[in-house]
Amino acid sequence: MNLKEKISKTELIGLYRDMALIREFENETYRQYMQKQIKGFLHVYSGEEAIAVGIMSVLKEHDYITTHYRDHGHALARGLDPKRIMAELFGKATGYSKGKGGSMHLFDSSRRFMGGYAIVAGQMPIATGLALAAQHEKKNALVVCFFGDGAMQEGEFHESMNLAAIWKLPIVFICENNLYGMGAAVDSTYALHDEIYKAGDAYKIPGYKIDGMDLFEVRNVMQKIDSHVRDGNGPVLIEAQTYRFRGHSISDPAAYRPKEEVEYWLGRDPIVLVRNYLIEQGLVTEEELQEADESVEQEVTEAVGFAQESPFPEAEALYDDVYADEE
Amino acid sequence: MNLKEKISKTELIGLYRDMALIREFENETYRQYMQKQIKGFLHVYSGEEAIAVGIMSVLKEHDYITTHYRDHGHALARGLDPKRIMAELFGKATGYSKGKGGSMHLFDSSRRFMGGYAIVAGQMPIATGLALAAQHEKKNALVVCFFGDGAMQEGEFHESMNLAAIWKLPIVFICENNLYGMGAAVDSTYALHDEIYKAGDAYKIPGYKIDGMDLFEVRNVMQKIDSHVRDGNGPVLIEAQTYRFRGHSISDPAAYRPKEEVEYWLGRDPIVLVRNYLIEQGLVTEEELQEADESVEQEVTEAVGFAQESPFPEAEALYDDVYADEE
Amino acid sequence: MTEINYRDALNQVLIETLDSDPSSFIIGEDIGPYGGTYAVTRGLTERFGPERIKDSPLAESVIVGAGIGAAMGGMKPIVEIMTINFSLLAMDQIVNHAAKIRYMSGGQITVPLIIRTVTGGGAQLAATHSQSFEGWYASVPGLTVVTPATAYDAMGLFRSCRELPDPVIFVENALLYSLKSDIPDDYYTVPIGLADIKRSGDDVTIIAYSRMVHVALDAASALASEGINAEVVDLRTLRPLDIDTVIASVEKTHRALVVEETWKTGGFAGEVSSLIHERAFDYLDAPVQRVAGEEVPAPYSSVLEDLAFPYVQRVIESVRSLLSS
Amino acid sequence: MTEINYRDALNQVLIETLDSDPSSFIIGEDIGPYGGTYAVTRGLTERFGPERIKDSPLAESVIVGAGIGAAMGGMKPIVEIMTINFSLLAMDQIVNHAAKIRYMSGGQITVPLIIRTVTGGGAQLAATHSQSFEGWYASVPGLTVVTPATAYDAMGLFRSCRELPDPVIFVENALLYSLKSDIPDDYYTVPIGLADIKRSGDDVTIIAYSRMVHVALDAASALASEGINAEVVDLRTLRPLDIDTVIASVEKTHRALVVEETWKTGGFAGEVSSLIHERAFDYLDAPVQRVAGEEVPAPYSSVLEDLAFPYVQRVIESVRSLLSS
Ligand SMILES: Cc1ncc(C[n+]2csc(CCOP(=O)(O)OP(=O)(O)O)c2C)c(N)n1
Ligand SMILES: Cc1ncc(C[n+]2csc(CCOP(=O)(O)OP(=O)(O)O)c2C)c(N)n1
Ligand SMILES: [Mg+2]
Ligand SMILES: [Mg+2]
Repeated sequence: MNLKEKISKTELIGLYRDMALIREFENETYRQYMQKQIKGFLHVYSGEEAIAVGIMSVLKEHDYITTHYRDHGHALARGLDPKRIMAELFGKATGYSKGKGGSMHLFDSSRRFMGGYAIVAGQMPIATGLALAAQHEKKNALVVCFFGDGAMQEGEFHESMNLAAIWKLPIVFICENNLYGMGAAVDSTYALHDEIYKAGDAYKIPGYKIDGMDLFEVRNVMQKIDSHVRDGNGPVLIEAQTYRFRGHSISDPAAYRPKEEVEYWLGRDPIVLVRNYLIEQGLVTEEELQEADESVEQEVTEAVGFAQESPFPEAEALYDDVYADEE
Repeated sequence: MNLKEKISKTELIGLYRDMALIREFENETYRQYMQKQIKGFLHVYSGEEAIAVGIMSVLKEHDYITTHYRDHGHALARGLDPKRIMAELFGKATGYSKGKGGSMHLFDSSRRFMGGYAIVAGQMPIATGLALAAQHEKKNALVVCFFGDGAMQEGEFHESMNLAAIWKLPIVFICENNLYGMGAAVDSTYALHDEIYKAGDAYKIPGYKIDGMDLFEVRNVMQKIDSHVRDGNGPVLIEAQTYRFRGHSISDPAAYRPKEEVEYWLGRDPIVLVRNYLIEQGLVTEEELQEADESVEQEVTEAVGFAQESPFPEAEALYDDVYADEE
Repeated sequence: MTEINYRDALNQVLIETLDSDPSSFIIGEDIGPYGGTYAVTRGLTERFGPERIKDSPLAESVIVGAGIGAAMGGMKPIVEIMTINFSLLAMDQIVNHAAKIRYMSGGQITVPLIIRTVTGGGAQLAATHSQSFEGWYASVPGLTVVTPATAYDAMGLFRSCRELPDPVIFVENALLYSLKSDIPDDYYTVPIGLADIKRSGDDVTIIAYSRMVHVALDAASALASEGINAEVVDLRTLRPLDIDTVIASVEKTHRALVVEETWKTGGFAGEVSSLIHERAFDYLDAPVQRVAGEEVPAPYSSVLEDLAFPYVQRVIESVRSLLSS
Repeated sequence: MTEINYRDALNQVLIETLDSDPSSFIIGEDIGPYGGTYAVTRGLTERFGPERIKDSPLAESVIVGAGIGAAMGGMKPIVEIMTINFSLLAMDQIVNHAAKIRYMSGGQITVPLIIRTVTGGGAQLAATHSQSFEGWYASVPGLTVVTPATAYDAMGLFRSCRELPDPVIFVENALLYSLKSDIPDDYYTVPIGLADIKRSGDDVTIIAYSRMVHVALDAASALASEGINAEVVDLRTLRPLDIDTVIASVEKTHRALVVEETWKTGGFAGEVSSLIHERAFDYLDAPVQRVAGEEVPAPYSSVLEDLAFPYVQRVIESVRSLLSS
C-alpha cells in the first residue's frame, strides 16, 4: 500500500468511510434478508470495496457507470443514497426503481449510474453505447464498466471489447476478478484466468493488473489512465484481483472454496489494510476512523429505518413505466 | 512456394486437379445462376482453393469438418460428389440434402462433412461439440472448423475458442482471411485485423499465419500441427491469408474494393501459382495438367447434366426430415 | 402524390431523420459503402459520413447493445439488423435489456431506439434465412413492433416511431422493397397502433400484416370475381395491436381469416384469432380460421418452398371453405 | 410407490441415464461441485466425475452448440441452461441450428440433445429472471418441448425424451422443485405428446402446464366447494401438442379457460384457445378465456409481483364469469 499523492485528511477519511459504509450496508442486508425484509437474489460486495471506492473517487459528474447484479457497492461508492438503496431492496416505492428493480437493478440517472444488470455480461454492450453517447456529448466524459471474471467468458465481452477498440470509445473495462463465477473456479472455466489483464491484447486494448484489495493502487491506476481514455485514445482494461468474502449470493455457503484460500483472502481485508496504513503512516488517527465507523453504523440504521417506514408501491404502479406514456 | 516433402506425381496432380475442379465448378455455378437453375444466395470459393485443398489433403477419414455458407470448395476438396452438390444447388431430390439445404448447407455425414452453416460463426460452437465427440470416440480424430475473418467478430468465436482451450479439444480453427466480411473491410471492423493469428493468445491457443494462396504452405502447416492436435494438446488457430476473386455473393459487384488491391490478388491466383511451380520444378508436365483441366471440365459438365436430369423433390417431401419419425 | 417504392421510401425517411436530428445515427453491418444488404442505406455514407453511418463489426449483440446504451445516453440510434433471423443473436439485448430498462429503473431511463430489420421468406434462402420472428417480439411488454406492408406505411410509420421514447422493432420485408405506392407530397405520418382497411368488403374479413397483406389482397381480387367481397385488414402494428378495427370488421362480416407467414403453432395469428373469439364470439358465424406457414424449416428448393409459405390459392380456398361452413 | 420431490426425481433420472448410457454426459454452468443452481445435479460429480459432469464456462451459446455438435457426433448430451431467461443467449444455436440440422441435411444428421432449463417467476427475481419462453420454442418445427408439472411427470417424460433422436427443450420450474408426488417403484415412462387430466370435472375445462397446473388445481378445489366441477388438463408437452385430449374435455364441459404464466399477448395460451375454437366451436357455450401474466416486465416488489402472475383467485373469478356468460 502506497499513497503517492497529496490528498486531504477529509478526503482520506471520506474514502475510508465509503468502504466502511459498503461493508456495514452489506452486513445489514444479510440481517434484513434473514428477517425476510429483503427477498429474491442478494449478492453482496463485501471484500471488494477498494475497487468501487478507488475507481469512483477519480470519476467526474459526467461519467457513466454500469455494473452487474453485485451492485450495492458501486452504487454507494458513486454516492447513491443508502436510504433509497435499502428501500429498493425492501421493495418499497421510495427505492430508486420504486421497488421494481430490486437488489440487482440499481439505477440513478441523476448520477449517471446507469444500472446494475442481472444478465451476466449484459451491461457490456450497453456500456459501449453509453461511450458512444459520451463521445458525442463532447464533455470528455468516460464510461466505467464493471464486470466479473465470469462475464469475460460470454460472447458479449468479446463483441464489446472489439467495438470499443475499433471505435476508440472512452471506456474503462474493469474486471473484478474474485476467482469464481457462481460456484465454478475461473481456472477451470477461462483459459486466460491467470493473466486476465492480457485479454485486451486481442483487441489492442492496453491492460493493467492491480491489487483490488489496495485502495490506493486502484485509485492510482485509474488516475493514470483517466486522461488517456478521456482524450480519445480508446478503451483500457483493468483486472482488479479481489475476493468475495461471502458466497456468490446469500443462499450459497461457498463450500467449494478451500479453507486456506478463504483465510488468506480474509487476511487481506481491504478495509483493514487501508485502516492500518492510514494509522501507521500517521495520516489519520484511530479515533477519527472510529468516528467514521460510528457514523456509518448510524447511516445504515437510518437507511433501514427509512426503508421500513416507506410504503410499498400501490397496485396501480404495476403498469407504470412499461412505456413512457403510461407513466 | 516450396514443396518440402516427397510426394507422388499422381498425388501432386490430384491436388492440382482438386483446385481446378473447385474453380471450374464455381464458374459453372455463376453460369447456372444466370440461367436461373440456381437460386437464393450463392457464395463462391474462387481464389481460396489452396486452403481447402491443402488442409483436406492431410485429414483422415474419421476427422470432422464444418464450414460456413461459402462451402462448395470445402465440400469438393473433401471428396463430395460434384454431381450431388450441383443437384443440391439446383434444388433437386438427388442433392446431398434432397434439395432442402441449397448452396449454403452442404452436408455429407458419410464423409464426416458436417455442414455448411449460413449463420456467421454458428458452426463454431457446433465444431467444439464435434471435437468432444471425437475426443470421446478415441480414434485420434480431429475437427477442422473453417470460418471467415468476419466470423471472428461474433461472440461465438470467443466462446468456442475458450471452451476448446480449457477442455483441450482436438480442433483446428481455420480463419480464411479474405480481408472482407460482406462489404466491410476487416481493417475497419476487427481490431486485430492485421494479426488475426494472434487472436489465439487470449486463449493460450497457438496461432499460425500462412499464405492461403500457397498450396504447399497450407499443407505443410497442417501436417506440422496435425499430431499436436490429435495427441490431445488442444486446439490450434490458423490464419490463412487469401482473397475472394468475386463479390461476396453473386449479387455483389464488389465495387467497394480498390482496383489495385483486386489486381494484386488476382496476380496471386493460387491455381496459377501451383501450376507454374509444378512445371518450373519439373515435377509435372504442362500436358499432364492440361489433361487434368480437361477432365475437370468434363466432370463439371457431367455434374450439370446430372443436376438437370434429376427430379425435383416430391411435394410429400416437405414434411420429411423435420423429426426422425416422419422420415 | 409521388410514386415511390418501399426501399426508397425508407431511404428517404432515413435521410429526413438524420437531417432533422443531429443526435440520430445508424449502426449496422454493411450499411456503409456497401449500401446495406437490401440497399436501403445506399448513398447515406456519402451524405452523412462514416461517423453517422456506422459500419459495424459482425456482432449483432453489441450493435443492439450499443444502440441501447447510446439511447440511454440521450442519442437517437437506429440499428439495422440485417435480417430478423440474425436478431436471435441479439435477443438478450432486445428482450432482457431494451424492453426492460425503463421498468427496471422505475421510469428513470428511456431507450429511444429503433431497430430496423427484415422478416420473411420466399427467396429460396433456406431454413436459417427465411423466418418471421416479429410475433415473438410482439409478445414482449416494453417493445413496440411495426410491420409496414407498403411504401406509404413504411414512411409514415417510421416518422411516428422516431418520436417514440421507447424501443421499436421496425420490421421490413425483403420481398416488398421494390413494391411501389403513392405517397403524398406533404408531410404525413401513420400512427402507431392503428390497423388499416386495405380493401373493404362485407363477406369475410382477412387479417394480415407485412407481405401477407398482398397475398390477402390478391386473394380478395380473385374472390371478387366469384362475387365474394373480402375485407382486408392490415394490422400494420403488432404491438400495440389495434384489435378494435379488427373486431369492427368482423362484426360486419361475421367471418374471419388470419393469414401469417410464420409457422402456425404459436404464431401471432393465434393471438388475433383468440382475441376475435373473446370479443366477437356472438357475431361469428364460424370459427376464425388461420392460414399460416407449414410447420417445417424453410426448404431451399422452389418446389418445396412454394408450398411452405401461404400463397394466394390457399387463402382463396380457405375463404371459400369458411364461407361454406 | 415412493414419495419423491421434483428435484430428486430429476436427480435420480439423470443418474439412471448416465448409468445406462456411456455416451451421455451433462454440460452446464455450476452443475459440478456447486451442484447446480437448483441443486438438481447435486452429487453427480462425485459419482460420475468431471469428465461426464462438465462444469462449463459462462457461455450459453457455446454450451448449447457443444451439445449439438456432440449429439451430431453420436453422443447423448444433456445441457443445462440455468434458466430459460439465459436461453436467449443461446437462441441462435437452439432455433437456427439444433432445430434445423436434420432438415437442412436432408435427414442425414440427427441431433439427440436434451436441453434442461428452468422457467417461470414468482420468487422476486425481477424482470430478467422471471420469464417463460417455452411458448416460443414450442412454435419451432424440429424441437420437442416438454413442461412437466410433477415429479412423476418429470421422471417419466425425461425417460421418453432420452429415447428421442431429436432435440428437446425440457422445461422445469423453480417453484416446483420441492413439490412431492408418488412414483411407482417399477420403471415407467410418460409418453411425449400426451396431455393428462389432473382432475376430472364436467362444468368447465381448465388447461394449464408447469406451475400453472397447481394454480388451476387449487382453483378447482376451491370451486368444488361452490359446486363447480372443473376438469384440469395438464398439457405436459407443448410440442407436439395433444389437442385431442383438450377437445374431448371441452366437448364434455362446453367451456374452457387456459391458464399460462407468461404475458397474454402472443402467449401459447392463444394457440390453445384458437385450436379449441377451430375444432370445437359448436360445442362451446362461451368463448374460451385466457388467464395469463400481466403485460409488464416482472417487478421485484412482492406486492407488485403477486399481481403480475396468475393466482388462484383470478382463476376462480374467471371460471365464475365464464360460467355465468
Ligand atoms: C447470462 C447469464 N448466465 C448465467 C447467469 C447466472 N449467474 C449469475 S452471476 C453468475 C456468476 C458470475 O460470475 P462473475 O462474472 O465472476 O461475477 P461475480 O459474481 O464473481 O462478481 C452466474 C453464472 C446469469 N445471471 N446470466
Ligand atoms: C449472424 C449473421 N450475421 C450476418 C449475416 C450476413 N452475412 C453473411 S456472410 C457475411 C460476411 C461474413 O464474412 P466472413 O466471415 O469474413 O466470411 P467470407 O464471406 O468473407 O468468407 C455476412 C455479414 C449472417 N449470415 N449471419
Ligand atoms: Mg467472479
Ligand atoms: Mg471474409
